[in-house]
Amino acid sequence: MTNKIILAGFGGQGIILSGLLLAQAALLEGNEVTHYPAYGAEMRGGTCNCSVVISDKEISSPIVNKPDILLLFNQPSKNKFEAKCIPGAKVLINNSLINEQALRNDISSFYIDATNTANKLGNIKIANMIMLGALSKITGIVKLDSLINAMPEILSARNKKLIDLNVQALKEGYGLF
Amino acid sequence: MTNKIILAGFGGQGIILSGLLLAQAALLEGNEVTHYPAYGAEMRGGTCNCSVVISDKEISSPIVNKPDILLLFNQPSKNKFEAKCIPGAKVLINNSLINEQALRNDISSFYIDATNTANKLGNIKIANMIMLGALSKITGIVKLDSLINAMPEILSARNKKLIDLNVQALKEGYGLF
Amino acid sequence: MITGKILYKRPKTLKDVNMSYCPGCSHSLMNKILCEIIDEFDIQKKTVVIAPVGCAVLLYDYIDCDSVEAAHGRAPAIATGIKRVNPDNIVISYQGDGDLLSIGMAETIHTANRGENITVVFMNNAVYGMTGGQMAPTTLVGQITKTTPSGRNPENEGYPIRACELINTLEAPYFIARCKVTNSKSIMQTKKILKKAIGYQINKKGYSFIEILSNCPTNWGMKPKDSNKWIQEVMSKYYPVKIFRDKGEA
Amino acid sequence: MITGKILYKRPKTLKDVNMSYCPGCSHSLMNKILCEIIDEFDIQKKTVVIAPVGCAVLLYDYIDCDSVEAAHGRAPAIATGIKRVNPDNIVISYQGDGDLLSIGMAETIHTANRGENITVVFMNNAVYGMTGGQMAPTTLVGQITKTTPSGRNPENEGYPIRACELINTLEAPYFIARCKVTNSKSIMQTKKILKKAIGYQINKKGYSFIEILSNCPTNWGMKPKDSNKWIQEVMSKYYPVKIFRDKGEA
Amino acid sequence: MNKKILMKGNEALAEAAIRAGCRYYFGYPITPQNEVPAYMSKRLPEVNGVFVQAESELASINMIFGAGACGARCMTSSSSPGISLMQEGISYISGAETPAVIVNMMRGGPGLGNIAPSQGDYFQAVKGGGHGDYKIIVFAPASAQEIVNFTVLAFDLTIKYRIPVMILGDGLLGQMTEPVVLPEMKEIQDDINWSICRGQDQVIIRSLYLVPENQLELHNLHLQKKYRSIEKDLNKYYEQYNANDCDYLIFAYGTTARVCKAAIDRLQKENIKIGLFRPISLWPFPKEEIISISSKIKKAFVFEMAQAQFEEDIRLSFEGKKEIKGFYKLGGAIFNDDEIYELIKKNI
Amino acid sequence: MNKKILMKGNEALAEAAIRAGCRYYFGYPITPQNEVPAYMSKRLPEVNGVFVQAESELASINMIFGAGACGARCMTSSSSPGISLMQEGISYISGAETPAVIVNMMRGGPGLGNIAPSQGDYFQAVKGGGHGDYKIIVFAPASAQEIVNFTVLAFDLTIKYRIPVMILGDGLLGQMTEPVVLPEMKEIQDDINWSICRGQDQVIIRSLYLVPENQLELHNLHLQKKYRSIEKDLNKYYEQYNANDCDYLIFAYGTTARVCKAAIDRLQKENIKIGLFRPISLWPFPKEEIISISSKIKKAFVFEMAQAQFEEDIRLSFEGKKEIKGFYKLGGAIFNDDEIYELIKKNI
Amino acid sequence: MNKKNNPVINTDKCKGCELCVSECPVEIIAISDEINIMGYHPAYITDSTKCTGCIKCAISCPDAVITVYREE
Amino acid sequence: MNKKNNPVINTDKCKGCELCVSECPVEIIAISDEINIMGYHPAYITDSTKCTGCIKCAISCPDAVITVYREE
Ligand SMILES: Cc1ncc(C[n+]2csc(CCOP(=O)(O)OP(=O)(O)O)c2C)c(N)n1
Ligand SMILES: Cc1ncc(C[n+]2csc(CCOP(=O)(O)OP(=O)(O)O)c2C)c(N)n1
Ligand code: SF4
Ligand code: SF4
Ligand code: SF4
Ligand code: SF4
Ligand code: SF4
Ligand code: SF4
Ligand SMILES: [Mg+2]
Ligand SMILES: [Mg+2]
Repeated sequence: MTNKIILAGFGGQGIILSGLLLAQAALLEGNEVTHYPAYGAEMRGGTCNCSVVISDKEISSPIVNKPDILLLFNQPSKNKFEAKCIPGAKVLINNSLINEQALRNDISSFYIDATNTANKLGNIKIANMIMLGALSKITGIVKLDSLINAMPEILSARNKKLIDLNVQALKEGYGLF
Repeated sequence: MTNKIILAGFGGQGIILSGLLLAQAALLEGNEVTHYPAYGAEMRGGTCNCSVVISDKEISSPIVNKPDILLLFNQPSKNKFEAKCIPGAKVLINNSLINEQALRNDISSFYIDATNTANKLGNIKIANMIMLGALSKITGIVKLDSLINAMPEILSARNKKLIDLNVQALKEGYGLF
Repeated sequence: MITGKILYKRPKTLKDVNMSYCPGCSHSLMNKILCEIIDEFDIQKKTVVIAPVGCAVLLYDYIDCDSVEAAHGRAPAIATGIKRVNPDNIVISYQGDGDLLSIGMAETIHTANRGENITVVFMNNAVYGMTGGQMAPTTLVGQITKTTPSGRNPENEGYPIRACELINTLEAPYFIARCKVTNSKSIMQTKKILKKAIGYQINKKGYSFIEILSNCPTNWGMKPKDSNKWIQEVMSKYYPVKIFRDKGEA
Repeated sequence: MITGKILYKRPKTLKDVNMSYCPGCSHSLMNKILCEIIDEFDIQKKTVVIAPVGCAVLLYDYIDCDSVEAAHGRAPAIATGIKRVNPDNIVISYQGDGDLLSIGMAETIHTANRGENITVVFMNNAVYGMTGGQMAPTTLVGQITKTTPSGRNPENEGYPIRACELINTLEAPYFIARCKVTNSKSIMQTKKILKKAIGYQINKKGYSFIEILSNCPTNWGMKPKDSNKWIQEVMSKYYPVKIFRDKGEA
Repeated sequence: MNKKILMKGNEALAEAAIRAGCRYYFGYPITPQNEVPAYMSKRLPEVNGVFVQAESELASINMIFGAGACGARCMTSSSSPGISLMQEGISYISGAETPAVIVNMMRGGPGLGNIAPSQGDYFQAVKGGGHGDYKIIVFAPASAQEIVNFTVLAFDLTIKYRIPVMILGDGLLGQMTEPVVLPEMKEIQDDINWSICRGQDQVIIRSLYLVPENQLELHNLHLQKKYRSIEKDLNKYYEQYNANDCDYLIFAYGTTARVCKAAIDRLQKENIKIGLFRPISLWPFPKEEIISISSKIKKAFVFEMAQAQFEEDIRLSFEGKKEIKGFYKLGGAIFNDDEIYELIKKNI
Repeated sequence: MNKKILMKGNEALAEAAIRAGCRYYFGYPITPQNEVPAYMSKRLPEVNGVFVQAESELASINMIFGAGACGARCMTSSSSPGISLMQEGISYISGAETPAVIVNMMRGGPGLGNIAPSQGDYFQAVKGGGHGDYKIIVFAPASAQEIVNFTVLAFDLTIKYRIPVMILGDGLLGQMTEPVVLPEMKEIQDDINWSICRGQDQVIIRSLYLVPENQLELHNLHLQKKYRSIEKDLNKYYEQYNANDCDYLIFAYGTTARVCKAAIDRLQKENIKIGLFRPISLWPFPKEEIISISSKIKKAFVFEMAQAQFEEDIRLSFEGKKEIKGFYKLGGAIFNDDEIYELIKKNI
Repeated sequence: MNKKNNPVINTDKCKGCELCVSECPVEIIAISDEINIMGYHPAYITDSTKCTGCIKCAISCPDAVITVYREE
Repeated sequence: MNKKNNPVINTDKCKGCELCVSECPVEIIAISDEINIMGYHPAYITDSTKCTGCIKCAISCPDAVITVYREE
């Protein structure tokens, strides 16, 4: 079983980080994983996305051109990626920032009020964790526990103090569905 | 008919210049010519030599490894080149600076007191012209007149004032044989 | 529609597009100022801006003038090539500190030394912006960057280089100044100085070097306002804002 | 056989071979002086001389120390690599004006700026010796060279660069001096200064830059004596002989 | 066994270098390999190593020339434009025979191009972008784990043969995060009695040999002899994927080869007998093996993110014996498995 | 017809450049091509041209990038190590498509090597020593007269195709003096409406195309299309010497080819049917012609002053159809006709 | 002297850098809670009637998204 | 104080640059008419008895071909 996931949004929304957390969690569960950021122009701003592949066997291509799971954090990402996913794909949409109209009817769209929920939790930056929590619940691709266990590996050198907040956000997202 | 000539001596003895004058004279007589200096290390001092090829047809290789005519201006050159020339070669030796002992008996050696003669004419630097004058007489490879006519082309930008002196030296060398 | 006399509007030479610089970045500001000056001299059609390798690499997407995109550090050499062919065009070499003072040090000094009649706009933001915040030659002692994780240590990395002072040892340059753009007042002063420099070029006076103490809110990890405050309070202590040489006034 | 007390003899570190420099060339002299100093400090086995690309490229054929032959202009970078690996070795970067100030400008300034604990011996002979006498960055105004056939014209070629003055704008260097070697007296003074510089290196004080006003009789088209006279009378007017900085004395 | 951890290709490379005994890093920032200097600047001081951010790639390559002259395990890294600037230095280091590990995480060219993955520097790496006759060992890993393994090997080989060793990756390999197992920290005992700073008789590290016939020619013949023996020693670095009993064989390396595997899996399900031959060392090139395998197939395909560069070496091995069809992606564009699948289907 | 005058290769080249309309020269001294800048520094001011001695080869190549961006006929010259330093710049100029004539009078390598004639930079010139996929036109003249002719052509082609054109000579060709006939001074009327400084709408000279798929890939495809059309246009630059009805054919270029001719003359006197095929343009390589001639001979010989660089292109053309035997001189050593004669005798 | 001034911020293109905010001598520029299409919180004019037309905001706006008009 | 000094020039290796000549305070160094094996006119000592042992000649000889001895 191989899952091909794309996470996409603005720079600054923690897209890359959440992709890494997802990969780490999947690794903890014994999977093969790859994570590849579309690092784009050598500059700030603009859109930002990354591909995560999770599989039970060796992963040949780390590039995802037709995702089966999509996490969309802002409107431009939806415009760009919705059309690319395979029929039957699961599409998680941060509808704090994205209008709800799905353009395709052969996919399953899930709406998560991630940014607003994050705001309520006191930090707009943890919208990414809300999304991941929801992902765990919706797809079962990784367990919530794995995400939580993966946290220290990924945040270690960075904002360790924020781990608790992030875990809370994961749970919140998980609880939304 | 192709002649392969090497002129060799110290840096500063006007070796390259006399090679060029010889080539120019031969060109004036309607020959094909090449002149190739062994420019050696990117520095002053040491030995210095050049190859001149004169032919009535297109010249393929400008490099002379077995000369049929040799002009030797100092002892190290003699040591280096005498062994390389073909049997029957004509070897002109500046015996102001070179001891007279020929190492081979299958070549024709000609001794020219060039440096001393030049000194007498008032300029040690025109020993090269004495040698060329002698060359003209001994080998007939170029006419004395051609050498004289070639002079302005070669010396033009340099020491035009010295042309007369150089011509005198050519004649002097020519007259030695 | 709003009407009335326009007190300030976007300069004509600045294209009507979003500049991809980060919010509050001095690059945006200086691109704008350059365009204002080009408009005021009415030299849009004869100006050539050399885009550096650095955050300003897409300069030509914002400034509507002929442009050549240089290799990293070589903008002054390219400017030399252009100016020698077309002495009547106005050539502006716009460069960051990594570009101008690190990899391009030799070209910077030799172009200044030849006194090429060009204008160099030097955006000193004490960091490599485009590549994500590594140490620049102008990074201050103690400043933390991606490649000086414990702060710049002069024992290992040496001291920040003062470009104006360096260039001021050369004979040929005509005009050398260091400016800042931390508020509207200093922006106005800077504009005056840069305009003077370009005026000198128009009048074939020779080489000008205008250093701008610039911010990089993103890589400094500061809000734009704080970054300008840091320039004011820290950076300009080490890099004094002043006119180093003005042969036109001498 | 001659016997007696030896008042002066060829230094031990100078190999018993003919140096292929031209008669009277300052390179020969400075190779010799370096060897004298190396002998006096007894550091032959721990000294590394970096040979430049220039007339001194065969340095290691004359000076009997470990040596690396650099690419043109890159001697200071190589010296940095060596010194960072072996801080206890004595590393001397010996370079001509083309090498050090033209193609190697960036490496020269940045190595000085990092304050690498090395000694740079800068042979300023106002010309490219090895390649047959082209203009150097230090060629004087009006000086005729192979590539300035009507004399160096500042309008086209800029002004001669003063290396010590340039490097003196940097914080890190420990010792900066310009010397000449035009007669026995100035040779002695120069030796004293260079010895001080190497002493500083031995004591881990940091970077020294010692410029030597040098001749190139061959490409200047002068007799050695006249070339030294020209240094005395013309060259040292533009390039003042002095100690620019000595942190050891400060 | 050490534990599998997630690491970005660039960081895995940096850590592997340190575990392979690298204590001297000189480099200049450039995307997509900035994680290497960033990592080194933090990590090297912890192991008493030296990190210097050079003023340019010219300085970097010459700093490792100096460090290498001391027999040190040293490294620099960059990406395409920066590697171009190192060509003179690489030629010097080759001539002077000092150790050096050079990393090129290739990006789209020519010129400034972009920062997307590319394989456009194949010729430069393998044929020699600098002047004169020299060769460098070139490894093209295809995963973070291979980056680790071949970085370690690179240091051993550069010391053993005194030849520059290049790790030729690309933006994707540098930026991708994958699980890796890191080796233990290596104890170094290098035989470097040819190097400077050992307090012995004079050692000269040089590449100038003024007299052609009896100096530089001999030196070159010595280098060529060394190259021939390296070719003999290092002929086993390639991977075959379903390559036995194939009608069709794909030749690809690095990132491209990975994507090809995905396409091969699909094609095999349709009973198309197709496999992959992936050289890992690009110089020495596994020519013998390719010659022998070429006789067993009907047709070969080459995929590369460059215009028929790698393909030339395949052609030189095939010598016209079988048909070769090449497909190229240029300017930082990457093949995806669907495309490869389609292209193969159309061309068999 | 103009009169035959004696000129050194380097000076003939410089004068030919001026007569071809070159008014901008930027360069840095290096043996064995120092006569080029020396000549230019004197001659250019006489024709209102500009001579700038750059601070380095890096500066030179970027100065001609700037001058070329203005559509100017401009030139730089150097020798092997200096050309290595230009590789980044050549890649940029290729990407930005500006005109540039670049002279490389090759010397012995690798590294500082020596200043004797060599052909060791063949790969660098022909395969691309810089990063990314690009090609430059490379001419390899074999006499002072050809230096003149191909320098003139180089300027026309660099303007026509906006591609760097390299004159690839060597120390011998640069230093040798031969008779040449110089062309008249050319009147220039170049169509340069793509260039900057024309007071029109914005012109951008760039090589950055950030988005791979719809920018840099397209740009590369455009470049490749241009290269294919140049290959079609320039397929006639080669010389055949006694090449009809041969059993054996020597492949060689430049200086080496000249020496081969002397050997061929001797061998033919002994009724050995041997000839010479000499490519003059090394890229585009006269591949079609070589393929067709390869079918008519028994065996081929390659002579070059390098280690099997040029030979690779011959092999790529032959595709194994006939035996090829290569002979190499390295490090600035030159073949002489006796040697070639002996080698052929021993190997037929 | 009592002509009305009108500072106009192009909200779509404002990057919310706040540099104009502190420049305004009459403190009539504030940052919005809304997010614009670029994802930034743009600046807006709280009370244009107080504007003195000093153009300090416009001068200091890096992205040149402020235009200042004076009623004629 | 009346010890004899002995300046010795290695004539084979002297390049005839003449730099020692003008250094000698007692003017006892001259240039020979002969040519040595390197092709140069070497310096020689005209009257070593006058030598003061000041070693100025040796210091200024670029090629280090002068040795100065003092009788013991
Ligand atoms: C030869 C080369 N080396 C390195 C780079 C990578 N690079 C791009 S921009 C940059 C530095 C930019 O810093 P700076 O010049 O200070 O400009 P800023 O982005 O700060 O304005 C570097 C190192 C490159 N493109 N080319
Ligand atoms: C990259 C490169 N460019 C140019 C040269 C040619 N070159 C050799 S020495 C030299 C200049 C030497 O001048 P300088 O450094 O002043 O030393 P000098 O010979 O005067 O002592 C040059 C340009 C080279 N070897 N390598
Ligand atoms: S990274 Fe820094 S310099 Fe670059 S655009 Fe952003 S703020 Fe400006
Ligand atoms: S050319 Fe000049 S610098 Fe070089 S050795 Fe001769 S005199 Fe000395
Ligand atoms: S013009 Fe002046 S007063 Fe008006 S909004 Fe701008 S800064 Fe405030
Ligand atoms: S300065 Fe300009 S970009 Fe910044 S907040 Fe104000 S209007 Fe917006
Ligand atoms: S030691 Fe002094 S006195 Fe004696 S020869 Fe030398 S310079 Fe003259
Ligand atoms: S200084 Fe030395 S080399 Fe020169 S003439 Fe005197 S002894 Fe000879
Ligand atoms: Mg910067
Ligand atoms: Mg010099």
